[in-house]
Amino acid sequence: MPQKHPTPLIDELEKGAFPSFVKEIKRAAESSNVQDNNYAQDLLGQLELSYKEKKTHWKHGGIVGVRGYGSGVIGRYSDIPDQFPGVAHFHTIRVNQPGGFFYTTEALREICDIWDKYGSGLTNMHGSTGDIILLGTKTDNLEPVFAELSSRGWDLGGSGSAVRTPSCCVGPARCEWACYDTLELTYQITQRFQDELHRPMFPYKFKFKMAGCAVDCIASIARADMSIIGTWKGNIQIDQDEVRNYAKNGMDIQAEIVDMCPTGCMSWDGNELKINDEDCNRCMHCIAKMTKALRQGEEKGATILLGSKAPIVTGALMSWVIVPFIKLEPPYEELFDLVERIWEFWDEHGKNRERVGELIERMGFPVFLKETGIEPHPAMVKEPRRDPFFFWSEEDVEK
Amino acid sequence: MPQKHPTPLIDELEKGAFPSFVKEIKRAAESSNVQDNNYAQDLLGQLELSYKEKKTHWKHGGIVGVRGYGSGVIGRYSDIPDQFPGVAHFHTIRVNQPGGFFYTTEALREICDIWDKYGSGLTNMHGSTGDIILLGTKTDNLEPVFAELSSRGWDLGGSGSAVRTPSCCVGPARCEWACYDTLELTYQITQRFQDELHRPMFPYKFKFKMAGCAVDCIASIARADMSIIGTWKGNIQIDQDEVRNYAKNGMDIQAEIVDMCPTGCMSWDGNELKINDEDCNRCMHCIAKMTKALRQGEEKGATILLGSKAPIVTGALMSWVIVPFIKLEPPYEELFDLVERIWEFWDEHGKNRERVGELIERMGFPVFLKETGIEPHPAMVKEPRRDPFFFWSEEDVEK
Amino acid sequence: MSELPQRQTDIGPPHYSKFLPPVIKENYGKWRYHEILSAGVMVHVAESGAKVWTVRVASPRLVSTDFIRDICEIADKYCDGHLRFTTRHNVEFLVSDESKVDPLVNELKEKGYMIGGIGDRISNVVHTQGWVHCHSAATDASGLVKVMMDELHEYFTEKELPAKVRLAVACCVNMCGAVHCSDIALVGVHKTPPRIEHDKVKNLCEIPSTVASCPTSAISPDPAKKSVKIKIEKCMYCGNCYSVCPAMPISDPKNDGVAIVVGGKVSNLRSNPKFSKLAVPWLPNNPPRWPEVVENVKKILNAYIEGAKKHERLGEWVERIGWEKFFKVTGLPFQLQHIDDFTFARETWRMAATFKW
Amino acid sequence: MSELPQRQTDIGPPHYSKFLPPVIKENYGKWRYHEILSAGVMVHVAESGAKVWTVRVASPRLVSTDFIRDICEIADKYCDGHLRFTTRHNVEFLVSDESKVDPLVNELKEKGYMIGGIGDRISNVVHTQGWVHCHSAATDASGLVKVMMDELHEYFTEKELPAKVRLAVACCVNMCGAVHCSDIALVGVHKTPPRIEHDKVKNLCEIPSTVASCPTSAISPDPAKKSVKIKIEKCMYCGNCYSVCPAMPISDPKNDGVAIVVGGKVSNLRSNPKFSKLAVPWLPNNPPRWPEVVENVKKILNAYIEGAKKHERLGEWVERIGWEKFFKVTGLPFQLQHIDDFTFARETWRMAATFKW
Ligand code: SRM
Ligand code: SRM
Ligand code: SRM
Ligand code: SRM
Ligand code: SF4
Ligand code: SF4
Ligand code: SF4
Ligand code: SF4
Ligand code: SF4
Ligand code: SF4
Ligand code: SF4
Ligand code: SF4
Repeated sequence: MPQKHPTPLIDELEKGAFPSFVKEIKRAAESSNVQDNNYAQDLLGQLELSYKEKKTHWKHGGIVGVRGYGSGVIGRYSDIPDQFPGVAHFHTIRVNQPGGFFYTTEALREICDIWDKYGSGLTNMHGSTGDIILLGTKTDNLEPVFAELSSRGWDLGGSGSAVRTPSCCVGPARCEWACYDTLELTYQITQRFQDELHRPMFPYKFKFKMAGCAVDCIASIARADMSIIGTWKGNIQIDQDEVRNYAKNGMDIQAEIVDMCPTGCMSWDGNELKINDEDCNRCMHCIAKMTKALRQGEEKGATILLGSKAPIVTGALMSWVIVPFIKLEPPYEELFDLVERIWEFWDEHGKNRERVGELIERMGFPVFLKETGIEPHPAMVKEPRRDPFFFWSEEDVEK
Repeated sequence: MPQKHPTPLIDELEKGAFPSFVKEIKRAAESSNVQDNNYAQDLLGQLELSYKEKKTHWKHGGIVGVRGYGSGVIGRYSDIPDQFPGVAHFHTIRVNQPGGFFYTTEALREICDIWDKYGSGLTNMHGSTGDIILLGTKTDNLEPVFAELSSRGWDLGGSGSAVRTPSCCVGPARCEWACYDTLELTYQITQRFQDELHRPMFPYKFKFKMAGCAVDCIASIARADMSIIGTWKGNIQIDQDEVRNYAKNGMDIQAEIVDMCPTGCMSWDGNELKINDEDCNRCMHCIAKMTKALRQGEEKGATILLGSKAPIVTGALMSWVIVPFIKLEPPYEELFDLVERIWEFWDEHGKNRERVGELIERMGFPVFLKETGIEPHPAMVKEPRRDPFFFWSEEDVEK
Repeated sequence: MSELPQRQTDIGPPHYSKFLPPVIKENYGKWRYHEILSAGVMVHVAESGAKVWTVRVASPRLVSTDFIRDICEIADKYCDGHLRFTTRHNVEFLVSDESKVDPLVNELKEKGYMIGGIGDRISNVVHTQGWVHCHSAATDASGLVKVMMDELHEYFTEKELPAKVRLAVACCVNMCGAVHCSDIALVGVHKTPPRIEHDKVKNLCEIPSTVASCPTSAISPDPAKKSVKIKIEKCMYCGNCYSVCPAMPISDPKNDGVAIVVGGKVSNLRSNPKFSKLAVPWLPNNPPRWPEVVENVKKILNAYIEGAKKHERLGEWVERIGWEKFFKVTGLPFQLQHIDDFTFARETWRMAATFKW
Repeated sequence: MSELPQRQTDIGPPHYSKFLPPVIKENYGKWRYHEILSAGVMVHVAESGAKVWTVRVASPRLVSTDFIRDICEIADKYCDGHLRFTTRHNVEFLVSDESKVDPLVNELKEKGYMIGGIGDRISNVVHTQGWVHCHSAATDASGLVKVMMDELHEYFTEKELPAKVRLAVACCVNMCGAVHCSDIALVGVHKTPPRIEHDKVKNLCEIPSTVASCPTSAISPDPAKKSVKIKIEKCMYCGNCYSVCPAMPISDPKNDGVAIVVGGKVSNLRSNPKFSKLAVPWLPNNPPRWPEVVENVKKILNAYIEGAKKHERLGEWVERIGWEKFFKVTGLPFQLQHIDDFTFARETWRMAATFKW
């Protein structure tokens, strides 16, 4: 199908070295695989208009979905459907990605085929929460897409006030630093909380992100209500020959490693690297830079952190430590139990559109700990409070 | 006069190496210089009772003062005057100390004589704002004390919602690091704002503290609404011979100086000390530790900071930079002008019992800068804001 | 629709094990170390000695099904039908046979794929929907990514940086990207308050939650109009009210624009994860190529390249030299907007007498 | 009263120049360097070569006029009738004639004065009124100073520390001392909410300002009683309502006690000025010698001495080792109270995956 609307402005974005999303939209607009090219054609037109007028032409919200689910579809309508009927409806479908974003080409082609049949032929691989985003279809096609997908083993991801699609770093699949099985845990969490994922019933969204170590390749500390970050106990294992190899191959171990260790717990005499493990905070710097020479300590597990989110309303939060160390092995009951206690607290006290981190900030971290039965631990704070104002309980007071 | 009340508990505080305040109260209770020993006698009795009962026996407040002044006296009454009539009234008088806390013995004796005649014979040398505190007299004696003091050149200090007695470090009087004349500025500020000091008319208290350099021996950054801290421009002057002398005399210049420089702008090769002055933040560490070898840069002046206070109500504040650099030479008109603009802002917007730092926090530092006509400068912040929410003015917006 | 297969619910995603390449399945959890061979190729070595080569190529993320089919074809040829995506939306080809690596690379190059993003470089840009799909967008995300990366692509394909530089773009302050913790990030911002479409408020919005949505309490009920009113001087244009109440559109083509925030990170290496901080409060929305934005991003990146030590992330460099120096070396103007008057005000004001000239 | 002299107003304090010793007047602003000769003696040398020796002695601050007369007598003998006090309430004798230094020191020692406080030592304790004069005191300040310094006096008179250690005591959270920025400080705290004397409220208190005084909004009007009421579970016992409304006494002998805060500083040397942080939330008020308090202070000081590098202030040491380590090396228990749930909560929670075991 030839281009319906002239697009002089966005055509500029076909130029330049980096792969072009405009070219991709044009491909979908022209592809013979895509059953209805009008989606992409009119998307081009409306986008060109947005570029010209410097404003969005999408209407606010609109609740659509598939039967029995409250989440997984983002309804979207053009505010000028007469001009661009192809995107009068342009809903996205969030498909729960497989752990670690691994695919067979067979599976991918299957999804493409379904999407070409019912949708725009455009996708995001992936959304920034982790879903496969199928970008743009009409209300009538939602059920068919879902039937096609789910019958082939795919399910929808989260949206709205629900558990959002959990995601993880590549972890043990292709990384030497994974301190627990991020893919398996992600799978198990997703399965365990299917109901909470598909049927929004929380005060607001709840995201899980699983990182195998403190490098945090899934940005969990910034973007997950619960961030599970692998770590270890025990001494860093040093292969001194390999250390010397790094030195030989030109690494300035003093400057690049020892001087950059945040705790100052390393020393290097030109021959031997020493680590005072008691002072190491497991930041991963030295290990990441000398992966052949250094290995994490042997007792593996994870730290659980809670609460991160974007800046709306009172500024961004990063997740903070609530459980310094937990062993993470199937069936993960200790973790699930903790999650449920946290949700109970949130359910009971959370206001509408209040993320769990905001709630804890409003109610007080100590109150949260008390009500969820988590013991206070110095790892939970960077420093103790500064002001002399704090609460006591009945049992702390002499009558 | 022999001791009126047995004091077994506080007698314990006569023991031990450190000079004893109980001994001092007893001296006043027994001194023949003191006209009325009952003050100190009954203070001993009431204090013993407080030690026994673990509670204070002073009543809340009570407004007393000298004619024409609203400040300078803290009214205080015992809550058990029948038991301790000597301290039924026990008001303190705040006498404005001389700059740098220098005295002649003549002047001190004069004050002692007056106080022995009209008061308890007890003092604090000095109060933590800086005043000479004459500790305990009755209402009827306030006017006489004031007449005696003021006729001899002494005046009262501040209390209540007024300018509080300004104070300063020893500065140029006996310190090689004073970047401006702290004593003279303190004197001039005190004189300039006599009215504001004696007649409370602000929303709350306002304290000035003058420190000659960033060592801040008067704790100005923690305890003054306006903290004036000396600093310089230009390179640190190095006497390399003296540097080598320090090394010779056992100083580990690398560890004690270079490695402790917060900006990492120093280097030492065992013979020569180098400073990259562009990166120096004038913290004073190296200069303080090597006073013979290093001298501040030649262009002297001060940084003005605003807003510190104790933790009530929402946590303590330290003063923060509002003027990165100002030359401070008589007649200090630029400074006084700034102070008045700040007070105008405070007067206009401040709530009752709201310190200027709290007000600025409530209204916004940018609003404060705009209304007082101070240009924004990166020195005012440790880091820029994190959230993407900020205000624009009419003139910033395209219509 | 008669031919539709039987729908299933609550089955969750396929188990990942179905999709792992054999070499990965066999060495799962038993990797020993890796080596970065070039900007776009690395090899991971397992305890067993087995190896897997990864070849990474850039993706615009917004891709057509035909794009996916193309990469599938390549994966079939070199990777036994396996591939993965990264957490930053690049495509990774996983090769277990060393002899296939160079041919794969060559074919990718021939077909015009951009290979790179591994190591101390700029990788793909985490970003959001923008004018392509979101009602809330103050700018376009994909466009900004494209124009930035067109300028910076050499840092993806070859040139090394002191450390990884993570870019992100969010089209509004909801920040669906990772803008709040990125080395350099763009965020679409408004500069004017929402307009109230009073006639629509009563149908579309719940008044109490609209009032509650405002972080600065600028909104109050307007009972006469059965609507709400805004105290304009309190509004900081966050748009949260619009998220809750569609009758309060905030988009304003003349004044919407792009802010640049810098110095964030999420990794724990060396220093703690950091929030991004405001570098440039507003640049004009100047599509299709936003030259002012690109220029300022380059200014910041160049200052970083010039000043940072090896392994030092952008935020670590700035913290070492000090923010006052950052404004000096980048030449960016320091404005009232840089000064926090909100949640972190106390923490960010300079409560010290020390700073650099 | 007939003999009273004519009062004057608004004259301000005497000009300092009237009180400066001649050597200081002559070398005012022209000092070149100083040397610390012993724990209590230092010499300042002027550009001109002139010297002034300072001999510092401790004072309990709460002193009788006879104490002042005593030191005046000494100053007459050795210092031509001049002396000064320090900002921490010590007495300084200023000697311009070297030959008088030793005799002065000897006489001071003979008379039982405590000489010291100069250099990397513990100097005098900034403190407040306590039960001696304040209605608000949750503990006694002078008593706490005395019992602490009795234990620590060797650090005043001789023993050196890694750096200066500044102690402070405040008898209530108004913190008239410098507690909020001290190396180790004590503050009197309450543990139970104020009691409302309803019959007195209407005479003594203004209801709106009483309500407004509460940082946690625990107080609300009680119109029936023409008084106020307190939501007990919101009260954090700060006593600010009592400052504003005398009919709300908060003192509670059984539960009032002493908190220890540590790690603050005001100097800008090396690190920025720092707030003190909570080390021990509550110890019993156990006059006359508060053994629990003294013991805990020593525990903290000893851990610091053990662990700190030369020139490192207590807060700098703790920040180097980490607060989690601080609790470990001091053996102090970490409690719910240590966790901020107020102004600085966000800043102080550990938003990082790094900490020490
Ligand atoms: C599709 C996606 C952007 C993308 O291009 O990838 C997205 C798109 C939207 N986000 Fe998001 N968010 C997406 C990931 C995020 C992330 C990143 C993450 O999950 O890692 C964040 C920041 C982390 C966080 O959760 O705070 C994020 C923070 C928000 C917020 C702010 C939430 C907050 O509490 O601050 C909103 C506003 C809201 O919830 O009303 C929001 C709302 C929205 C809405 C639903 C718009 C709205 O106001 O209703 C957007 C729909 C756009 C559209 O029309 O398609 N989105 N959103 C991402 C989801 C894809 C996926 O499922 O994989
Ligand atoms: C006498 C003195 C303590 C001492 O023993 O040295 C003192 C004593 C009182 N202070 Fe203070 N303050 C004294 C220095 C301070 C300081 C330190 C300073 O000025 O450097 C502070 C901390 C810095 C600050 O200003 O924030 C201080 C912060 C307070 C506060 C809390 C103010 C706040 O905004 O947080 C109050 C409460 C109030 O104002 O109601 C207060 C109130 C009081 C009152 C008036 C009690 C009251 O609630 O009305 C005390 C009278 C005690 C009495 O009966 O004698 N005092 N007060 C100090 C004044 C002596 C002098 O004039 O030289
Ligand atoms: C493939 C991927 C994981 C995944 O599940 O997809 C991944 C893979 C690796 N990361 Fe990562 N990281 C990946 C996203 C991240 C993220 C998340 C993000 O950017 O949103 C981060 C946090 C960034 C931040 O702090 O803002 C991240 C911060 C790191 C770091 C820390 C860099 C630093 O100095 O702070 C390392 C260690 C290093 O580079 O030495 C690292 C190291 C590695 C290693 C070497 C781990 C290993 O042994 O296999 C992998 C190859 C490195 C490379 O690409 O240079 N990876 N890495 C992600 C690739 C994204 C991409 O396409 O570029
Ligand atoms: C006399 C006095 C000023 C005055 O106007 O009275 C004073 C005098 C000197 N101070 Fe100070 N400081 C005085 C209070 C302070 C204060 C304020 C306070 O404690 O409330 C501080 C800030 C403390 C803090 O940060 O919490 C203070 C922090 C310093 C420092 C910085 C120490 C550090 O490493 O942080 C130095 C530099 C040094 O020691 O190398 C210093 C250095 C000096 C020098 C060497 C300055 C000089 O060249 O003359 C003086 C003698 C040092 C000594 O006593 O060891 N002075 N000094 C004060 C004596 C108080 C006392 O009786 O002990
Ligand atoms: S977070 Fe750690 S385990 Fe996961 S991919 Fe990154 S480096 Fe590997
Ligand atoms: S992991 Fe981090 S803290 Fe531990 S030794 Fe390595 S660099 Fe130092
Ligand atoms: S603040 Fe500076 S100038 Fe003043 S006494 Fe201390 S060191 Fe000297
Ligand atoms: S004054 Fe401070 S920052 Fe400057 S060179 Fe000396 S130690 Fe370094
Ligand atoms: S950042 Fe804002 S505009 Fe962009 S996708 Fe998210 S909600 Fe929509
Ligand atoms: S844009 Fe934000 S600040 Fe302005 S009225 Fe709406 S919610 Fe309030
Ligand atoms: S700290 Fe409290 S109790 Fe002590 S003098 Fe100040 S106001 Fe009074
Ligand atoms: S003590 Fe403090 S928190 Fe409690 S009611 Fe009074 S003002 Fe409020």
